[in-house]
Amino acid sequence: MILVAFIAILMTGGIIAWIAASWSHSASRWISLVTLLVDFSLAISVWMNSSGLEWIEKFSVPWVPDFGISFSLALDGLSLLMLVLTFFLGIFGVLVSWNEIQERVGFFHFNLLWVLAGISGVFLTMDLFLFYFFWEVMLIPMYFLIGIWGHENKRYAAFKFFIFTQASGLLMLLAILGLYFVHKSNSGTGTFDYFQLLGTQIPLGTSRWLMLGFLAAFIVKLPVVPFHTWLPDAHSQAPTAGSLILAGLLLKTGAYGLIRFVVPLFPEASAELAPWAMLLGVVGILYGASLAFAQTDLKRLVAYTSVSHMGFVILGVFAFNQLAMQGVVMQMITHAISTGALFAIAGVLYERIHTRDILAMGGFWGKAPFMGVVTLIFVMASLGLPGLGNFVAEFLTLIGSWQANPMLTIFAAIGIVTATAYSLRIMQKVFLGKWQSEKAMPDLSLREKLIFIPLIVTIIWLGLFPQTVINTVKPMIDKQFKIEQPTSIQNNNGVQ
Amino acid sequence: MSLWLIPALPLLGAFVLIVFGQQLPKRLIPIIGSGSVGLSAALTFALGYRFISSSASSFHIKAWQWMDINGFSPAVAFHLDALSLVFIFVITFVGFLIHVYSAEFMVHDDGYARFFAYLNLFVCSMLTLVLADNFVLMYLGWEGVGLCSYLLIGFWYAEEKNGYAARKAFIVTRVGDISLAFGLFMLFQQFHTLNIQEVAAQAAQHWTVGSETALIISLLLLGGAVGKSAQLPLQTWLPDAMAGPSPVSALIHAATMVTAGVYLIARTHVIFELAPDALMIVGIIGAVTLVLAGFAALTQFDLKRVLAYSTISQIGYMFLALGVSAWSAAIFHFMIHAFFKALLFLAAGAVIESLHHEHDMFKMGGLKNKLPVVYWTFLIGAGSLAALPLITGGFYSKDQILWLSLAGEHGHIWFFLAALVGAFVTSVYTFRMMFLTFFGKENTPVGHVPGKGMNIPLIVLAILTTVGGFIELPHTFGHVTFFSDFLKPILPAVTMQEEMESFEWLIQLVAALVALSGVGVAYYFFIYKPDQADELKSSAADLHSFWLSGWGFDKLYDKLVVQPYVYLSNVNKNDVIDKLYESVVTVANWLNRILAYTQSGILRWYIMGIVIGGILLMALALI
Amino acid sequence: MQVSAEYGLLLASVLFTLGLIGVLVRRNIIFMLVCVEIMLNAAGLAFIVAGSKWTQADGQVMFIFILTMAAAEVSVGLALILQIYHQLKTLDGDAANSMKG
Amino acid sequence: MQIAFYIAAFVAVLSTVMVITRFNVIHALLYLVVSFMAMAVVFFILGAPFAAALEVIVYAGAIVVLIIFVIMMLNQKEEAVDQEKKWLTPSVYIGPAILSVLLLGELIYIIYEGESHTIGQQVVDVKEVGKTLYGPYILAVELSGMLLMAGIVGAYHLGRQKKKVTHRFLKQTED
Amino acid sequence: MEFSNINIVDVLPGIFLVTASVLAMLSIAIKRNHIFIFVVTTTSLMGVFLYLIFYASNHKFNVEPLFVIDGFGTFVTGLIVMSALAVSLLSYAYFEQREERKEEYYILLLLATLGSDILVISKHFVSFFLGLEILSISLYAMVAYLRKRNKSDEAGLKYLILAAFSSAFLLFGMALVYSASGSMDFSGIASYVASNPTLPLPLFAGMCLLVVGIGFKLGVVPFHMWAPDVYEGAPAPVAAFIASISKGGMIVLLVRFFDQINGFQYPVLVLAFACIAVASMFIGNILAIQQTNVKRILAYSSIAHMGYIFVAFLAGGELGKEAVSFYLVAYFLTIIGTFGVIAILSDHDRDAELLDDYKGLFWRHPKIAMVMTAMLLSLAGIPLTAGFVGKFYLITSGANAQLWWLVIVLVVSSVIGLYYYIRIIAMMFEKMEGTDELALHPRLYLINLITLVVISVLIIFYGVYPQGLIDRIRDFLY
Repeated sequence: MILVAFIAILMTGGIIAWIAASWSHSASRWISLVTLLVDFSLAISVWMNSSGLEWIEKFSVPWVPDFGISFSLALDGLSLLMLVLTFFLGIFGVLVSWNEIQERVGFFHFNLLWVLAGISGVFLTMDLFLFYFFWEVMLIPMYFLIGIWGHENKRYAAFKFFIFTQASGLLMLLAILGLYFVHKSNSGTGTFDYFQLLGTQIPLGTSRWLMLGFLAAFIVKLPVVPFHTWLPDAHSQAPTAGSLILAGLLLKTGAYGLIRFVVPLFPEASAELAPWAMLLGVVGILYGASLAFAQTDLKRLVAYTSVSHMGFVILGVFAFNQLAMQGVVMQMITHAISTGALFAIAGVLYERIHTRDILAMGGFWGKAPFMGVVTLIFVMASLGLPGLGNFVAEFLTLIGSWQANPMLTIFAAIGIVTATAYSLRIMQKVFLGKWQSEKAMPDLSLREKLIFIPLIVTIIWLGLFPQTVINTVKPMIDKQFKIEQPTSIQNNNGVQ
Repeated sequence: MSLWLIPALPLLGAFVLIVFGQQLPKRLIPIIGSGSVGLSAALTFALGYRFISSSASSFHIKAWQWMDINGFSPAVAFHLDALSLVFIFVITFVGFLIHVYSAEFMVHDDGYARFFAYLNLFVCSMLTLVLADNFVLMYLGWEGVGLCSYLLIGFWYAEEKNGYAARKAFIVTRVGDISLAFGLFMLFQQFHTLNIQEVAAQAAQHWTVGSETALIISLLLLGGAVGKSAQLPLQTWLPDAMAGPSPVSALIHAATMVTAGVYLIARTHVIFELAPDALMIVGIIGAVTLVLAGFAALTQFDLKRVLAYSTISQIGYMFLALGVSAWSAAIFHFMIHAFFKALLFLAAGAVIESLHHEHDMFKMGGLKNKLPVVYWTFLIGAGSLAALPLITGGFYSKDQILWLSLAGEHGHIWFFLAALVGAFVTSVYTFRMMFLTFFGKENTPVGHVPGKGMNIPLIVLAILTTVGGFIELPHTFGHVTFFSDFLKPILPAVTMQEEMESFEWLIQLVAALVALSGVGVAYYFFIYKPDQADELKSSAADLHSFWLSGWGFDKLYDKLVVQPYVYLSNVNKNDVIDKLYESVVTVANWLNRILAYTQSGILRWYIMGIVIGGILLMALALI
Repeated sequence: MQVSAEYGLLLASVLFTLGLIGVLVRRNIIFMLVCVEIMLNAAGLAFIVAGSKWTQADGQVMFIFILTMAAAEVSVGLALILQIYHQLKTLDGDAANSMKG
Repeated sequence: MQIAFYIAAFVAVLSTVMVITRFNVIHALLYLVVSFMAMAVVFFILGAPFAAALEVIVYAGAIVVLIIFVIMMLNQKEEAVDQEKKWLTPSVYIGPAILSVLLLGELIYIIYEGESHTIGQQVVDVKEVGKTLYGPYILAVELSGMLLMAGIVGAYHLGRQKKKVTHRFLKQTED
Repeated sequence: MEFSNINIVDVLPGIFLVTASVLAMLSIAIKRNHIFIFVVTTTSLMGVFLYLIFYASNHKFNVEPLFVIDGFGTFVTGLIVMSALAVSLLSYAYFEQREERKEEYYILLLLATLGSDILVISKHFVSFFLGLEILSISLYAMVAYLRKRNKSDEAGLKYLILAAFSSAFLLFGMALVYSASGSMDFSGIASYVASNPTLPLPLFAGMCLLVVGIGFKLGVVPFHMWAPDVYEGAPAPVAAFIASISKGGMIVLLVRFFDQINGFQYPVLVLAFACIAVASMFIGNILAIQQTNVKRILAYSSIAHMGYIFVAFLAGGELGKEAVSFYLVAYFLTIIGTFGVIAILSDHDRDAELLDDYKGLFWRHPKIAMVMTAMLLSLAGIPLTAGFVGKFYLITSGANAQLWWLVIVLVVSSVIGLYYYIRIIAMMFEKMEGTDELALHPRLYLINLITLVVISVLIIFYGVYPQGLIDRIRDFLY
């Protein structure tokens, strides 16, 4: 039941916040904050009490029994981590919008909470139909977040976001149906239940197509070059909370889908695809970095860094080993935090100087050193400095993918150098250099500090003590690699 | 065991300074900054004493398990042995002196607390680097020092070019870093561990000499080393790194960080010895670097750039030593170099400070009397750098390398010749710098005169520079082997080519003569007949500017890598792939316009549509 | 009286096509309406032919319904034409094209 | 009697061609009457006397008269004929004609593909039609009543003269 | 007269509608009263619906020779009647504020509903034809109902000429089929077809001409061109009627006819329908993308939606029928709701049909904007709405029948479709200051708003809990 509660609390919170706004704007804000805090603490308490079992919680009631659709939720380590992340970032989503959003506050918080509810649903559901359902449900509020409270080019961005994700989502729906029918013809019963579909025997040819359907949705969401072009627009045009959630959570649903569905459901087909997928990952890493380097819009820049960083995810997922997979999970979490924080910085700057153009910035360190330090830390996180969480993620991914494909790993690692280039460019253009403007540039306020300090603590904690996270997902990853590790990694200790 | 405190104390200092830096009274900042490093230094002494007096070959402490995934289990654990002890001694002690110096040097700067915070963070990272018991933690330190170097080079952030230099330093060293990372990946693939000791043990066990894997791995590690240590071909960042404050140059870009590569190779010498080809490449890189950097130093007019090239050149010596398996000689030269180069940088800092931030040597001169302490200490440092015979530490350390480059097992006459040429050039540019700065007539009035806080570190370093040399004396000259004995458990002694034994004195004599003749040449051109220098310069203007630009490497990389990358990025700023999708939209709109044309609003046209539909359907029936 | 059924249907087809041509080429709305009537009539003929072919009354019954429908349609159509003529002052079918795209 | 069929058919086709090519509406309508008459003959020949009668009464009678009434109401003048001349140019009718010929070709081909059948031997007389109509198709007759009702109501509403009615809520907004 | 073989109760819905329309006409003769006639209309529609719910038997039987009463038909009849009720609820306010005689409209509405109902239950060409014509002739007048508007007349004229023209095709086709098979009864044709190994050419050609007529009514490519003009010119409630009810009957008839003659075994026939489906989906959606008139957008959208339904229709089988039924419910609700929004926003001079009329709607009338958003999302097939479940049903049935290419076309074209639905939504959420008053009287406004809210609640309810409706459909179908 607690799994339902996670989603239900968010949804009811959203509705109450909407209603409350007609009474007072700050009531709406407080309600959302409290809602998220409640969910967050619930999730933490589940985490604390979780045993080392693969499935921590399960819940299932029939929904459309005629089709074998059930409202089925389950929680394992991966879902748990993602869930905690969702609520954690959700809190900051509310906090960063505290002053930014002054219009239709209630509707804003409604959308915010419903996006989060959709995302939680995606992370929790174990019914493929329901998964698709939540997959789409999270789009609409996100569309509104971008389309209503976004920046100057919001309509275009919202359109693009919506159409890209919908188009790919529909392909996934086709694949889900294909899988349903394959299973039905194999076993006689039609079901969308993940656990029952898991072992379906699919002819390789069919399997390839079905996997591509799933893959389409996930790599667009992730995004993988060349399906990324919705992302810079959506990220740069969204309000701060929107960017935070897009970068921090929505992209992760793609990664989550890859881990949860593509690889376990289509082991052979994905093994076959692996080199190409990894290649796409590498292309993404380098291409994203190169584009990030050229941008002058701060949010756009950060958006392209996401493209680059998410390349590591697909690289790691298709490396098929535990190290890489752990790296991917770490990457999902740490990227969420570091990029989320960078978007929050961009938002904070926008509130002060009303521009996102980094050429119009410079020398802010002198006025706002605290902000400078914060930015520095997250810039460093984004370039993968050891000691911060992203390093653990990237290092694990690379060390894992090296064992699968050293050549591609070399190119992937070049991405680290290019990451350095664009990351330092942020620092240089915004905080270093000469102070250009006469405008006042107040340092972070208490509320803003409340946003950034926990994020900093988390990113450092993840960098130094990643074992907590590793242990949480370990049962799930162990299970996966026992089932379908296509070719065992050669444990080559021998002399060459 | 308080081993973990050694890196932890500076970290604590850094933390305090970052978080509370703004609020702290100015007086307290240097106390926290220097104090934490000072405590570390004191601890190092105590620990060193215990280490030497105990019979243990290493101290080990594990703070916590960092990660543990299916055999990949790096811990945050420190490992102290003779090699790391030498390093942490230099780091904490020289670091402490530089902190003390900085307390006065930086006192008027706005970012006083920030400066100390960075320095402390650097010391912590460097200590982690050398104390790490596994490669992953070492990599943490490795990148940490890179970060601090970046932050400190760009310390005066308002200047655009400082920022540029800082980024260049970070990015160029990162190129080396990923090579190192590849090395680690391969090591892990081979041995399923990244613990340094275990790797060494397994390598010795599993690989034969000349093993291809060993070669690849050692070359990858070397890649990391040349990046950090500013060796060919990744040396270009170091001269620019002089944009940072002088203490930074002293600490990071002379004494400690840039020698991380030396440390890495020494640390993994087991692997390198299994790959003789790699060793030879190390030697060649060292030899070529030291000559090239020497000539580049010869033409610089920025005081600190001379020192920067000289640093590159001196590290070249260390690499040369590593390349001929003269491990302890390399470490010995590292230590002595740390002393005198730190000294030179600090002194140069004092000079520049007193001349209102004037960097151009040709605008200096006649400072001998104005800044006596600086003059004398600088002289001692310069002597050491030029390896003036007998009285300087530099002589003993460099002489050893010269000798072993010829007589060592892997020695070669070309190595020796390169080293000899390098020694001569070193001597020339060192005294060119000396003469231009302190002799001749006063070109710029002296402003600020350094106080006690700056003088004392200079003096201490001067003493160390001189005394330090005497802990390791050649066979022919006292034969003290205190240092190499100390390192022997870790770093094996060099095997000599036997037929060379008898030539040692001859070589030393040659070296001494070369050093002295270099001084002589410098005297001739810069004191005796300065016109000749100008003539020479103008007669070979192209060569001069070529050397001045550091053999054109910057330009080359700029043209080859940087500009194409920036160009391509900017060309593709709006993402060509996006255009692809836009063209889909265009096609859709185009189709829409065509189809909209059919919706003409004219009734008969619509009827025609129905008729055509009917005809087509009937046609289908006929098929 | 013996006629081949094909000839009957052929006549219906020819009339149908003539009506079709009429609808397509005439711009006068009244002509269009008339031509549609011709087509309907042709269809009715086809029904009659088919009815006689099977010697059933159904063909004629259908013809009667077609007749009914044609009458109703013409009446509504003419009323509409009157309206249009009041507004556009023309019977040009092509002139009624204010909606397009 | 086959000859009678051919003659009637010929007349029907010819007069229909005249209908669609006349510039003057009234002329066209007169040809239409001829066409309908010829059709009635055809019906008769085919053994459907009742249908033939209805054809004459309803089509040639009622419907054509209705149209003529409307034309009279519209008061078409000579210009209308000129207008028609202008409208009916080759460029206008070539395309549709080709299309129609295509369709006709298809139809002819299809009709000749079907098996041959001789018809018209047996007359389906009024009685039989009546029995069928008021037997199985009684509900259809009811429905045709509804059809006519729809036509009447529609024609009544559309053909009514305009009368401006101002709504009570809208009185204030209008001047 | 022989009524002996007809059980009055079986055709009661039709009789009910007939009675109501006659009653309405008589009441006009006595005294024109909008409210009265409105009440008569709504109560009779409600009565039919209640009758269907409580007394309609689920087993299949025939009313020879014209009608067939079965679950599928009964279900869609119920749907049609309910939709007519919704349309008439929306019409009241719409016509109340216009300077026309309103009363005849309800007669026509009832008759058109009757026509559609006849189509649903017919199994014979005669009833098919009569149902179609009752529907069409009522619609001619309904489309042109607002005589003051040029557009309305123009639309009426276009619709009339084209509908009559396509009826001629339909009739000629029927005649060919009749002449080939000797029967106008579907079952008779089916037995003739079954007795022939291959489809005789004249019969097949007749069917093609039949399809022209059917295709015209459904507004599928290439018989679709009238749709945008007529939707644009017709009053909003009438457009809703055309988009939903007039198509529903035809779809059921098509399904029934095709089922009966077992058209699935003729690849050419299937190919013909597949081509029509693909063309409708693509062309319908592409035509809409740059359109700025909301009514025209909806016309194009309905072309595409008919294409979608064809996928389930071609899939056939029980699943196909279920999918068609479900989709019809979702689509009817949605399209009526959408036109309801247009109606509510229209003033007495013109309908709120331009995209600009929707600019900033969210800031002016948040409630209406939310309703419209729900409708558009449902049209686009986004989850949480009935449109999504409907589309899912269609895709499922298509996938089940291995019609992968059609299904893929459906998916791809509905992505194109997304664009223009989203465009309207985006328009509504565009920032705009100030609020303006609705042209409607508050009380009238309330009726419409309640109707719309009920419709949107239903849309969302069926989107979240489709099982109830699915069960209902299955109850009726089997």
